[in-house]
Amino acid sequence: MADHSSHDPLAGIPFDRVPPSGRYGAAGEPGVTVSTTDTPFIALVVARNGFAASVAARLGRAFGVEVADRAGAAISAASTVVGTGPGRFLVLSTIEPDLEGTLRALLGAEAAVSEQSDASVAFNLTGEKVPDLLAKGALIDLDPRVFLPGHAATTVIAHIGVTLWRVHESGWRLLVARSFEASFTRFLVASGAEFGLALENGTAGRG
Amino acid sequence: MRYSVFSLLANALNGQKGWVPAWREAAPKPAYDVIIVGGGGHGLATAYYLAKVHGIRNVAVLEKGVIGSGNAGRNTTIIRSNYLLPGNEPFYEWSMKLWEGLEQELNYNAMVSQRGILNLFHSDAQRDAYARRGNAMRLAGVDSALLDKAQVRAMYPFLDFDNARFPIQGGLLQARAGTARHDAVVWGYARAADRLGVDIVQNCEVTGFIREGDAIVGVETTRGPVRAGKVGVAVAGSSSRVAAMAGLRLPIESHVLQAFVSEGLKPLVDGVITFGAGHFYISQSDKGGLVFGGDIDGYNSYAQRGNLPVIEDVCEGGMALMPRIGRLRLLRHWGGIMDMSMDGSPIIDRTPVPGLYLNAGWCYGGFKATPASGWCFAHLLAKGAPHETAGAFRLDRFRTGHLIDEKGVGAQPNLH
Amino acid sequence: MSAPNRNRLTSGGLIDRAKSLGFSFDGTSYQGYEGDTLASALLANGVRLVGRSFKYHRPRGIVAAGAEEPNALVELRSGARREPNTRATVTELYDGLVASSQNRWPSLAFDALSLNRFLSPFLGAGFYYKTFMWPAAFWEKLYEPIIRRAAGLGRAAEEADPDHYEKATAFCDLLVIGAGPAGLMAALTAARSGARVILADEDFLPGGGLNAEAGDIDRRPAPAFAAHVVAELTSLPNVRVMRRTTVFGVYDSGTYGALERVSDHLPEPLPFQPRQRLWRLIARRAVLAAGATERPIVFGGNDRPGVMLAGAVGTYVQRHAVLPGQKIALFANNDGAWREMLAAQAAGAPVETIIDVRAEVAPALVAAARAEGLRVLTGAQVIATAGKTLTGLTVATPSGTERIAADTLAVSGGWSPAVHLTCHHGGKPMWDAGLAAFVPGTCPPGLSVAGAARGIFGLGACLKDGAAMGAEAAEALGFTVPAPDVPEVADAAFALTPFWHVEGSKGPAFVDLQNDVTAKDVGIAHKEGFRSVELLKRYTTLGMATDQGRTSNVTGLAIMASLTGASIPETGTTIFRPPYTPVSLGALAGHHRGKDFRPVRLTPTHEWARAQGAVFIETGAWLRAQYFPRKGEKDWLETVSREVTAVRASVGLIDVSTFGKIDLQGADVGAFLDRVYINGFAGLAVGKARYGVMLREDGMVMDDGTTARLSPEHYVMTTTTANAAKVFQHLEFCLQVLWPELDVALSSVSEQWAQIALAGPRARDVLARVADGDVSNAALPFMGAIECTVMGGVKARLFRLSFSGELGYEIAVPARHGAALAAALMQAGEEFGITPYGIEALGVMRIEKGHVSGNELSGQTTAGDLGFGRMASTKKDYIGRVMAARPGLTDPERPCFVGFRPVDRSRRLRAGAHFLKLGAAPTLANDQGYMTSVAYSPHLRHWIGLGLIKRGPERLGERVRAYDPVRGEEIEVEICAPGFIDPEGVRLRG
Amino acid sequence: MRIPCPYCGERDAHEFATLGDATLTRPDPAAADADAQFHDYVYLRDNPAGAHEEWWYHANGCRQWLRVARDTRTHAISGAVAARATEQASGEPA
Repeated sequence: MADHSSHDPLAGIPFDRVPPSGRYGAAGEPGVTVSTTDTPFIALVVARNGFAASVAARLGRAFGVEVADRAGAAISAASTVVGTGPGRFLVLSTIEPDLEGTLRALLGAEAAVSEQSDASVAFNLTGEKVPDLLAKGALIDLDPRVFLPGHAATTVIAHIGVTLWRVHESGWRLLVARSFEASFTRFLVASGAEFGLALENGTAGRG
Repeated sequence: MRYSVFSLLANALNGQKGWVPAWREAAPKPAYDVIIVGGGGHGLATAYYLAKVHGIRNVAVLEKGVIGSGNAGRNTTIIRSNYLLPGNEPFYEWSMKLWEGLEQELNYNAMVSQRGILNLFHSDAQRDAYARRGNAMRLAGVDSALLDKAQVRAMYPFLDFDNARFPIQGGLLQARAGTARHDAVVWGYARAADRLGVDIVQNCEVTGFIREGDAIVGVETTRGPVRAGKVGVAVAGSSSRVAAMAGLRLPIESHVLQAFVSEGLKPLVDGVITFGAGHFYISQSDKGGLVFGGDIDGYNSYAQRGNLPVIEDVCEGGMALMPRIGRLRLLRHWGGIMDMSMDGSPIIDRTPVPGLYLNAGWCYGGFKATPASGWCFAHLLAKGAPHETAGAFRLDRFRTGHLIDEKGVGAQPNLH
Repeated sequence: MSAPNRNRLTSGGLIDRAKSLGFSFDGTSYQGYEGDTLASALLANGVRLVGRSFKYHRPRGIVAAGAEEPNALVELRSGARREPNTRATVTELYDGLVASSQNRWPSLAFDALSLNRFLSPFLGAGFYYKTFMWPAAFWEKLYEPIIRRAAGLGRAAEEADPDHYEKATAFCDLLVIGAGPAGLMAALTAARSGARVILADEDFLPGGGLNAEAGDIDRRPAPAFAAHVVAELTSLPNVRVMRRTTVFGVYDSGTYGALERVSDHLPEPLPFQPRQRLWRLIARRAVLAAGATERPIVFGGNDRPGVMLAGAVGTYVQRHAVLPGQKIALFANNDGAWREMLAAQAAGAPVETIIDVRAEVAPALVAAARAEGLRVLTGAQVIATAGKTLTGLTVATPSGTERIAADTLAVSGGWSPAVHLTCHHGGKPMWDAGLAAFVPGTCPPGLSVAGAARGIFGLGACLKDGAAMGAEAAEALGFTVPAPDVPEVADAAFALTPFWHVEGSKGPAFVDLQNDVTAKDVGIAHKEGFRSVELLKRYTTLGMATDQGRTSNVTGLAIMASLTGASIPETGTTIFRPPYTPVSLGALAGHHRGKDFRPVRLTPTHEWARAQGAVFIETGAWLRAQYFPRKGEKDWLETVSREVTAVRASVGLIDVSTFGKIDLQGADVGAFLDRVYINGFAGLAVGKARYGVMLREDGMVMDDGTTARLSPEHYVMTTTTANAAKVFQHLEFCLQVLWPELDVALSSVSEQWAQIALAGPRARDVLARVADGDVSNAALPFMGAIECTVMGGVKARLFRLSFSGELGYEIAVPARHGAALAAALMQAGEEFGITPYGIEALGVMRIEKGHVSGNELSGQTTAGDLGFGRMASTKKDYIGRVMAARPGLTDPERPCFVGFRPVDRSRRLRAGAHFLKLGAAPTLANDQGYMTSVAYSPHLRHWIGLGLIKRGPERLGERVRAYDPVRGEEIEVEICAPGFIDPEGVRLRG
Repeated sequence: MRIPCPYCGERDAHEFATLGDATLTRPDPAAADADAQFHDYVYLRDNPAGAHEEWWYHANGCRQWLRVARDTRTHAISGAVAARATEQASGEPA
């Protein structure tokens, strides 16, 4: 077996472990900072036949944002509503522990609600080089002049399904199925190393 | 002219002046006993065996372009008979037997090279499935061996045994399998058929069928009508299009399969290897190019080309299996149109239309079948009944449920 | 060793003489400069012999100055980084570069296999098809190994590639391919309109032909003009200039494949940089401005080192300030080559003679040449060459034959537009008789062609055409394009007389230098009927080498046309297949190699299991605990048997989170389930679960699992691990396509819930300590399903299910609590000796119990085969019902599911063994079925198996042979019912 | 190849799974000749060289089944609509 380059940022990290918090790759100011420490409450809303528009309107009123039935992220201080498919909305909240219950009460028979708080890991990416990093995985146009804050997409990166949206000018959020956390983090580290990548993950806290 | 050391010597001395055309440039006659539509390997082999085995020499092969320009010239040249199901295995073994004597039979070196095929497995379930297959091969009188990891390592030490995502556990080896030079197979059959009187008519596209009542009695072509007692169609890739001219819908979709060749290299891969944890198989041609491929692109296509995701998928498989190939280069890639049948197995049968016979549905496995396909199709055309090794390749098996589904994926052609 | 850079001009060129770079070739050290290619540096040092040819092992030198190079292929670097077949002409020189010649033994100067050239009369086109057939067995043993060793070119590295690769995607309005005069103007014009532009160029120095151009443009030297345009482009925010980036393929919907050589100009990649990067460039429009490739004239001895393309001579002189030789002659059929030589001479190159096949050449040009002291021979042809490397020529002139001393012969037979990419969608180039060249035919949608790539050969015209094509593309996309600002350059008239092959010349006349295809080989192909271009190429291998026949295809075609008497377009056309130039396999794989070949999925208890000492195993994408060995256990079988025994005796737990879990809500879920399962679900009560079997529409079993009804309109379904995605997709198809009227909403909740199976007679005792509520048999009976809390308030779902045959539960909690649940269960079960078990033990128990699993759900089995026949409802329709009734699927002779045990209980069973009747010969006709799954049952203390055998259920008690020749085994087994343990199900209902 | 998903926008085909001919209709299982009709539905295809309507499932996207109009000779895609388009509030025609 050949010795791999000493500059392999993943050298020595088992493939079945989430790479630990720390600095990876090029020294200096990190081009990308990745954090998974913020774990919001999440539920998936699926509008029943014919209720997509009504569900969007109710979600918008309840969370104080503009929600339309499209691939977008409606963002307020404490919550985000992301369209992932026609009549399908992921609702994220930092303050509603029983988000599923709240949504059931809000939407009644118009939508099916399922608890998804534990289904994914939320990666928060900030830094100037985020679009360059993501362009190494996603085949969608993430040019910051095209993919604006509030734009969202459900796509695949490095063989892993991802729902992502741009939160603000230099902030992006990605939801990745929990079982893929280690592999997805490896992709971020390998691809972000040239820019310098700072990783803070909350894995330990989630046991 | 018979090819031999002596013919080469004679021509070396006379400045290569003595060579004659390998086959005649035939023009279509008004009528034949049998017309074969399609001048690929299967069509030419059918014509050869009709003439050689059955004495039916008033035969034309009609080819819309030049012979061998379809899948016969676009495949990855593997020959093997390592099938699981009883509907398939005797047929492919018959083909292998014909390969083994082909060059002397045709007086043409098709570079049939039995350097073995090794199907790797990476899990207990895959091992069990390969054991099942290897045992089925033995029941059919075919060689097979189940190798453990150490035996695989001894054969191919450069595979990734230490850092693989899906570690190699072993492999199923068919030592008699290997490769053949695909173009030479076409030329060898063409030359041999021609010598027995078969007309090989190039640039002659079939545009319709001539009917008398229900029956088909000939074809319309770009070079005029040609009548025949029987018409055999061997146009894999275009089977649905030709069948549609006879009003038939087939259990077939056309899909693109990409193939790849690297720059020429000194010997690296001796036999054929298939990766069990991804879509990748590889061999090395006598010229030194690594010849490799993977999965079909998955969508219906007649375009003879594919797209990057499958190219990437194949190369990911290649790098996962053989990490030393990273700096080798892909020289060319291309696509062929596959007749993907609904159960992944071929059809050699009469059709509901009298006078029309069908040889189709070869999926991505047609090359290895060339000799037996020709043999069995000739048998069907000559005798009116299927050859014993091709008795399962019936068109009505989808109606009766006697499917030959090696992969167990059902009526979804892009998964076979 | 000769003086360093002895062939270097003292001034000029785009090299930095202050930056000297050391390199070695075949072990000898040399010096070059920054800005050199390996080829230019070798020439500067007087190295002319660089390789051996493919078939005849003839000595070969550098022919070209770009990607079309057929000869100068080297092994670059060494060890794990060895790169065979690397074109010296496009290899950027770096300090410390190591290269070796290839395809020679023992040395480049003396190659044993060069004997082949004396055999060459025997080795004409197709010779191998005509011999090596006797005796048959000798092919693999003798002939083929010799051919294989002699063929091939360079050697692959023997170790894993140590460098990293990656892939990336970029979008643009306009992709411009090639940064020569047309490409630069196309990019600049479009960029000024505000369009997003990507300009990709294969060279390390953008400019294309401008970098070898002697004249001025816009009052600047041509290379400075190129640099000026590049600087403007680089400064624009809407432009990405990609150097060292080759666009290699045109795929569908405006997707272009490109390779960026990030680090190939460095000894090794900089820290954290990939070696190369594969780009998918997604462009609304593209302009191909790839220029043109010069083609040689074919004549005897035309492969001698020193014979080069005229444009290459010009490039080495102008761009690299290198003299390819000290006595340069030109052999041409066109004016352009004359001007190239005159410019080279002006730059200091010792050009002495011009030989032109044309009897008449423009008097002004002849006068200009003579004025510079050149000897001009018109109506003349080179008919022979001499020297190991070139020392002299024999030229036939109207006045007789004469010998001319020359160490370099610049050859030009005209130019072929670089139409490569235009062919990638099947478009065929068209013959332009005026240019004697193929020009682009139908292009891929969105791709237009500018400049020399479409046969516009003047510099001034190329600049104009580039601007026009850039403007056209941008306007078509809706951009307002300012009037292009194109510098004026006066072009000389294009003057060329087609000429391909010096007939009757002496010595082998090579058409395809790399594959050693001669004009005589084309003649053999003609005689044998391989006359269409496709047959010609395949039979002779013309154009099949690593250069894809860039310098040979047209000439080969022309020679064939002259033999048949047909025109060139009647004979055929030259098409090219992707990639444009070869692409490394590592780049096409990118990040996805080694352990990162495919992502791994980890269960919620992965770290917990690791702490328990688990050995993990790949199951599809998942990594699962296979078993949990303890100190002193001698093998996996002992461990697994201990785990099974512990579960059956007391209690154990396993993570089963990998099952697919699908949430179904709506008024019509019951009706929907009735349509997708063979058995009835409409009557399932709230709080209960039911086992179901799903078919494909063709009647074969697709999957099985349980579905529980949590509330009147809320169900949750489990699928097998392997089929989770397939079943979800299938259900979505049913709902979106087949029955959109049904009120059913699907959500995958596979990742939300960690699920742990707790099994064994003490399972309830353990569960009671963890659950917050009542889990008694009354509260949670067999097949019960309730929502509750565990561990003091953690939301949970409890299902009383059993795969093991024991009293069993599956406990689902939100995934982040999975590991805590495992720990809590371990603590709660401590007094019962609770045992974590892996999927091996799970497999043993399900085999003991006679449940089907992946090996039985092969996609080749019907519900009837697997013993589910009576489950199938006759009161409703469901997917697969109609097709399952076909005779082939209901044949009573089909192999059916039963159990097996060895007659000699000490014998081991093997999955994959086939069944034969006792005494029956091992033939296909006697094949009765096969063993699907086996296990050692610690409960029964012998091996047991499950399998499919003809009429199985009717044959209980019969003995048959399990035939396993691939493992050299054959044993007698007895057919039995598939349930080996507690067939009445007393334990799981307890 | 890029599929114009009506919800997600243009996406590379590798995000999708494809199921072929979208012009087929599941037969009435109660019909007298249901077996013959199902045989044709499950197994027979027009398989045209040219315009083709086919099912693509946006597995790594919005999870819609799309009816895509594509030319099998050129791979040119002229449109895509959701299978359920008529069911949606937006009322796009199928």
